[in-house]
Amino acid sequence: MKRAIPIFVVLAGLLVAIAAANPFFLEPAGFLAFLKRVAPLAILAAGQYFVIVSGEFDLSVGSLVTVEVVVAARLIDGDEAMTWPVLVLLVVIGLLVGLVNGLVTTKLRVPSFITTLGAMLILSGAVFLWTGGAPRGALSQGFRVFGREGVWAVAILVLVVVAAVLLMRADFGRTLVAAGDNEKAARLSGVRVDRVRVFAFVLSGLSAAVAGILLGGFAGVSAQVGQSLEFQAITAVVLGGVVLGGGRGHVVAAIAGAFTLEALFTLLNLHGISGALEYAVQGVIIIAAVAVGGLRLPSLRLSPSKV
Amino acid sequence: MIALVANPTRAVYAALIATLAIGWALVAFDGGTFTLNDLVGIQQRSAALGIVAVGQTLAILAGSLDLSVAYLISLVSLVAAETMAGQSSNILTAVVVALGVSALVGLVNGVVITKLKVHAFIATLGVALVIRGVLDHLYDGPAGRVPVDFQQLGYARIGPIPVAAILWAAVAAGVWFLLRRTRFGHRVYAVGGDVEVARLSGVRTDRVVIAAHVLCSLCAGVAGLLLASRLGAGAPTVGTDGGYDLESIAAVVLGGTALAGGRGGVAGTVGGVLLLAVLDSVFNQLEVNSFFKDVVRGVVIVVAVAVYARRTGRRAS
Amino acid sequence: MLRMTGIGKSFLGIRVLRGIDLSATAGEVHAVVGENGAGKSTLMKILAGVHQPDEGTVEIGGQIRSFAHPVEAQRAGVAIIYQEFNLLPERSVADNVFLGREPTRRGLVDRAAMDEATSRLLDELDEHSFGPRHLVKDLSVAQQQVVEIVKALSVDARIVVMDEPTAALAEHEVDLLYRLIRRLQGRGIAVLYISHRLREVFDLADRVTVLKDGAHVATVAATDVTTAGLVKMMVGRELDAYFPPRAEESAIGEVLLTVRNGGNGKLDGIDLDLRAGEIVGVAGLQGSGRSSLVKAVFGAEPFTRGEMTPTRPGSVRAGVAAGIGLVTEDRKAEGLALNQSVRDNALLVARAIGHRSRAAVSDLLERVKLAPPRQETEVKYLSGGNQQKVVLAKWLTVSPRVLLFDEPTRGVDVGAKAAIHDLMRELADSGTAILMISSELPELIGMSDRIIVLRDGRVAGHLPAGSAEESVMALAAADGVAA
Amino acid sequence: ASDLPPTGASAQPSAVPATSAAASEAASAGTGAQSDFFVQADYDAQLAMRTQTAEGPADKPWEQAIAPQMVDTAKYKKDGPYHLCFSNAAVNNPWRQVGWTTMQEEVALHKEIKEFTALDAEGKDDKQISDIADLQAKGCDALIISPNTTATLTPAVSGACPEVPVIVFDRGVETDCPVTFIKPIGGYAFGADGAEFLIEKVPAGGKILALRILPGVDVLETRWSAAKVAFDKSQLQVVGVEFTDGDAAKTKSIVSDYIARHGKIDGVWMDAGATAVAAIEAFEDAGAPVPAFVGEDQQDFLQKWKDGNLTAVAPTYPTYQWRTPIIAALKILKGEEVPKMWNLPQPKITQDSLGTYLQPNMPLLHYALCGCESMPGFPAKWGGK
Ligand SMILES: Nc1ncnc2c1ncn2[C@@H]1O[C@H](COP(=O)(O)OP(=O)(O)OP(=O)(O)O)[C@@H](O)[C@H]1O
Ligand SMILES: Nc1ncnc2c1ncn2[C@@H]1O[C@H](COP(=O)(O)OP(=O)(O)OP(=O)(O)O)[C@@H](O)[C@H]1O
Ligand SMILES: [Mg+2]
Ligand SMILES: [Mg+2]
Repeated sequence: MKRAIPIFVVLAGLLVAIAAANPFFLEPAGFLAFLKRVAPLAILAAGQYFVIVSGEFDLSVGSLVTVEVVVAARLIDGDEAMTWPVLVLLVVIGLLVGLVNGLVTTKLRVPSFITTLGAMLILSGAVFLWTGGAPRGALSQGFRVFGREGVWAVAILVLVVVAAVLLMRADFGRTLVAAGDNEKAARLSGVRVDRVRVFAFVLSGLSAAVAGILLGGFAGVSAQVGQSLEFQAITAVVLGGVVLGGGRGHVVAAIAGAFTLEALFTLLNLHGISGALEYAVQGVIIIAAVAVGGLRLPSLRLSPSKV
Repeated sequence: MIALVANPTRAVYAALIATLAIGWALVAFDGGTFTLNDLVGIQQRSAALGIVAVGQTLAILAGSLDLSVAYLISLVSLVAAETMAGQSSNILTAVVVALGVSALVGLVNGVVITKLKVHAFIATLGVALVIRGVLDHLYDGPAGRVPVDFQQLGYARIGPIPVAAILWAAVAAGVWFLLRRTRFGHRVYAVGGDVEVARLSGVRTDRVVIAAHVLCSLCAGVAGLLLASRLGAGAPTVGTDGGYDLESIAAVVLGGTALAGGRGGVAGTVGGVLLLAVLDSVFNQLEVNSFFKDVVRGVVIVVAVAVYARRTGRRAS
Repeated sequence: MLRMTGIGKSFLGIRVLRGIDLSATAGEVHAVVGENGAGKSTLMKILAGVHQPDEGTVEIGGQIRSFAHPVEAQRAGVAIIYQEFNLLPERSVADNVFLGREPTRRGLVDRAAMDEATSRLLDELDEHSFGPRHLVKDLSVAQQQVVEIVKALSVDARIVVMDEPTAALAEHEVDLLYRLIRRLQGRGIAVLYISHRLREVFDLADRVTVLKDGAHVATVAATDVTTAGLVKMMVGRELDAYFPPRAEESAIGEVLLTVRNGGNGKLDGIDLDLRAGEIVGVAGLQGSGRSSLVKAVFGAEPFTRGEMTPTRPGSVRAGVAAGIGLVTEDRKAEGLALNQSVRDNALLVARAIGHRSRAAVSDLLERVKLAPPRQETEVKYLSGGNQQKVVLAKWLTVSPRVLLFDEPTRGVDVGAKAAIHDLMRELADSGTAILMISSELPELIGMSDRIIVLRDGRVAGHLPAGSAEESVMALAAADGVAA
Repeated sequence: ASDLPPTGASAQPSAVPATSAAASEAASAGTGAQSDFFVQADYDAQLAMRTQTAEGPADKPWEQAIAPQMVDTAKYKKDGPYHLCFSNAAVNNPWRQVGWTTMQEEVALHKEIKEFTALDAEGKDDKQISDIADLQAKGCDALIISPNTTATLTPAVSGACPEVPVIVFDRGVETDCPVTFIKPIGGYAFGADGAEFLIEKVPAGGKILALRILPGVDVLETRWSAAKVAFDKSQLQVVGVEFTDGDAAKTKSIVSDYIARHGKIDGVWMDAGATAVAAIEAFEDAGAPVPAFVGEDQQDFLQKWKDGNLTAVAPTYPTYQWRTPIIAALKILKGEEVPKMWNLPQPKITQDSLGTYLQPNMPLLHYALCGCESMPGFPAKWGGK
């Protein structure tokens, strides 16, 4: 947890800066709006954290979010009665995609970068094959409540954070981190490495389903809803000091990374660095954050040794 | 069959031939023909991706990867087209400037990864964002103009063979030679295999990684030039629309190069790119929906890597 | 030839070396000994340009040198065999030997020259079981060690550093290495030799330097000191009885594990009974299948033939659930999650199998004598001996009935070694069945209540407690003649 | 929507869509500088065309042309049956999806078309260049092209012109070698329609928020530059010009921020209507009245308009233009004259005509001006009930 302290300091600084530039931010409504906006990315970051800390990547979450929203719109097609069945289906889709990603990665030993890159192509291809190129149908009001009403989004976010922390404190979390740190040692200690990794992917899939429900609810159907979310989620996790390659980092810090990212953009916008240069600023900040975090840690080799 | 799969490079060429055969049959069944013209089209189509993928092979073999190539391609196409400004006399300057910009980006990638010790994924993603910011800031749309002379690069043929394909072949052969016969090549494999072992053995690993990135970016630069010559102008979205970042990585891995580095080579990558291009061409012939194509691509990539993993995995455990 | 003066080095603010002086003359074998973490490897890595000293100077051939990169040390004539394996498994032997120094002709790598030079060096070492074009991953551990040696020799060195070169070698290979060192000596090369096996130190060294806690204790001529004296300098106290007493006949109880006619790709016709309270030693040459045996019994490798109780072949979890534990031979690669805390590592097994009645971690760490027992420290910051104690603690949380030890004291200093030996015996006395592999015959014979000798994956024979080293070797070597 | 340039597959590592928290500094500077794309002559021509009457059958706007300059096509005359080819930029948004369906149905109407080969460039310039080359080798009798970008497809189109009669529609190219170029009146007219509506409905001094998709796309730049001209002459105060990337979530965030910051927004101008509903929702969620709105002919907007009884207008970029190239190709192959510049009428939906265009049986993302209601496959082929 010690290595997570910088991200909280940075986040606090950003929040203060935002409040200074925009006092509305301090009002309950303003802060609620911020939380509502962060919620999907924070939830995705939590899901991505499980995968990354176990030593893998999940590049498919962006497409999965799109799939969730597009499927929901087409199946609900404005019919309120369909809301709950479809919500259940979305969760099942998320879990299933995670399961397949996890099984292909662990059982077929395809590097997860490739597995989930393939999944990304397959998911976005399949869903638009099904709808003929662009979203169809419409979401119901009942479905949209979750994303539109701040309290719901915040409640779900809190639930996810609590669940993630509890999971990481449980045996599952500890063995997951150990598997990410040293797969072989974990295996030889009786850890079901494949199983915990698959579970991590399933959690990531689930987080994409939840994020999809929130995003779809927030702004309605659109083909771009999930675009590049995978990179954002990974960036958030890494900003939180979680190490790509696994074995190090805290889930709360990963979520704080998502908050930081979102706060950063809010601040950039407040100061008029919107549009073009915004990306350049982002790029520099991401590199700088990781460089500063990384320089402090000695890189210890993990290759086979004779001793 | 087992012998074929034993070596990923051989496997990808076997798959390539099989795809050609099946594609030919399917197209024939569909009432069309697969002509020499289509084969030329395949080379033409694959040239840009092929050149980027060859560069990406270097980065991946060295244990890194480059997510910034797509934006770099866009940037290079614009820099080149603007420098040329429609004048044949500016071609040489433009090529030099474009490649200079590429080399600089590669240098930044390499230095951030080695000196600042930022994971390649984040480092090159960050650099990609920076380039994107610059592009968005400076360009609103296609800009510059490529003189007709330079468009020859993208359109001319020598006999039946497009110049672009020859360019691709030359880049691939050059990098192949570099990897197989030079010290640098040996060291790329060493650094990708185990950076610490390489360092302790006296390899200046940082230099190798930086050089690999510079070469990778130069390849992207060449692809950017090629695309500028095809488009007749520079375009700020040509790199990302083509998806050259992830597609080049996919092609490299499809060609049997290990994503972790240290294993594989250019020959496999060439096969991987051709395989993707043939798939594309067959789908085009059959007028298959582009979304279906994405699904098939995704499946092909995952299945191929699973097959390689089965093979190498058995030995390791 | 070599003079290091006043060398000091800190990692993350922790002083690892202070004021170390070390010199070596042409043709000298200079041994460096000390407990785990004393700083031996760090000192050598400074010489090799891997680390840069915070203070002090390195002088070679009368010239002060400072190496910013290993390649510079190499050029100054320093060759080193690192303690950790330093080879690329996916590359050929020749590629590995000449890595970073590939010979070229007209700017291109001259493969023929590389192969030829490698062959010549292999011949010199009397090594004919593999050639320059073999991939390193296809070689055995011992063969890989030979490649390391060839790699060091291929540098035209004036100073050769060997950091525990025999840790992975069997006795007869050690003899080959001895001959080689003598030859280097003859050529006027200075050899710096690190080993925890004091016998080797006395066999080879002209002078011995002792380090303790990063400080220089003494440099003495090998003839002026006894084993006991050396040990005292290293650990700062006398170590009395080397091995704990063996088990009483009556203390040996019921059979806890049996294998009948077990076999797989490496093993054949294995019959094994492990009883409560006994320590069974497994002897054999490198590659005879000792590790394969314990891994198969544990479930990490399959038995494709035969029967086993109380566990099922090929499943680690079944083994762990049946109360079997394995202390692997490579604790960093296979035993520990280095970035996790002592506590998390100690609890790993218990958590993996959802063991409810886990012992309190602090009690366990006390029991394995981990000093200082700080639970939150990340394991990577511990010395080798302490790491090994954490591995032990990991198993003790679930109170295993059968414990398998693969080279439990490899690379562990004398002090920690004794502690581990005591603990093993204590466990046996409390009813645990122990199977132990060791390449150090004195240790194997000293600890075991009986010995099984493996040869080519088969049981070549059984020997009682206290057998002579010669009889073990006779059984282990293929033609019945000890090397 | 309209024919947005494809913003690329989700494959690109584009970063976080910044959910803008408030106006950028640029906003307070009003409408900013005029676009580089602004061409006064085209602007004048387009604004004039809005009042001209189109020639052609009154009930078939896709066959009408405004002020046509006919060209002779006798040299292309040949006997049927015909093989038509189509190089499509992409089918990656609802506008193109509706259009593409319409075009296929149009093809089905003509028995003399024995073969119709279509290649989808997936939004990639380079692929479209190859596609155009491939199609030339297929023995097409006519080649229809919907270019992905204007400047970069020009060489490929120029290369195809000598080989086969070429018909370009939607986006143009920088050569007049195609036999005909088909398009609705254009972006200036679209932009002006919306801006003029706001100027009429919003009292002087009212605050206008302008939402654009992205910079640099000609068809979108012209829309904004015409609106800019109108706003600059008006008494309205443009408090912000923001880019939404066509992303509903981002749109909604931006609008919410403006409501929070300015308390009241009196009118919203948009260069494309696909995110109009998200913008309206931002007002609903904030509990603010929905101000005067400019949208497009997508059903979800029309529905919201009717349900909320909004003050709104919907300029259109009709999808019926996807029918015209097929009709033009057949005319050309039969040797009939066609307009060199085929300007299709570009109606706007107003409160009065809302009832005729709102079709509750059609999907929410359907575009009303598809001109497809009388086609045999309607409504099922377009996803309607
Ligand atoms: N790169 C490093 N970063 C931090 N600490 C280190 C590093 N390398 C070594 N140390 C620490 O320095 C001390 C000396 O280690 P060193 O490897 O030199 O010991 P050694 O005498 O070779 O021990 P052994 O007999 O176990 O090989 C140990 O406490 C070790 O943990
Ligand atoms: N040629 C080889 N290629 C790959 N792995 C090997 C090879 N030989 C042995 N191994 C692996 O190395 C480990 C040790 O091998 P083995 O059991 O044959 O040796 P051993 O007698 O235990 O020697 P030691 O334990 O002293 O290294 C085993 O896990 C085995 O699977
Ligand atoms: Mg050491
Ligand atoms: Mg062994």
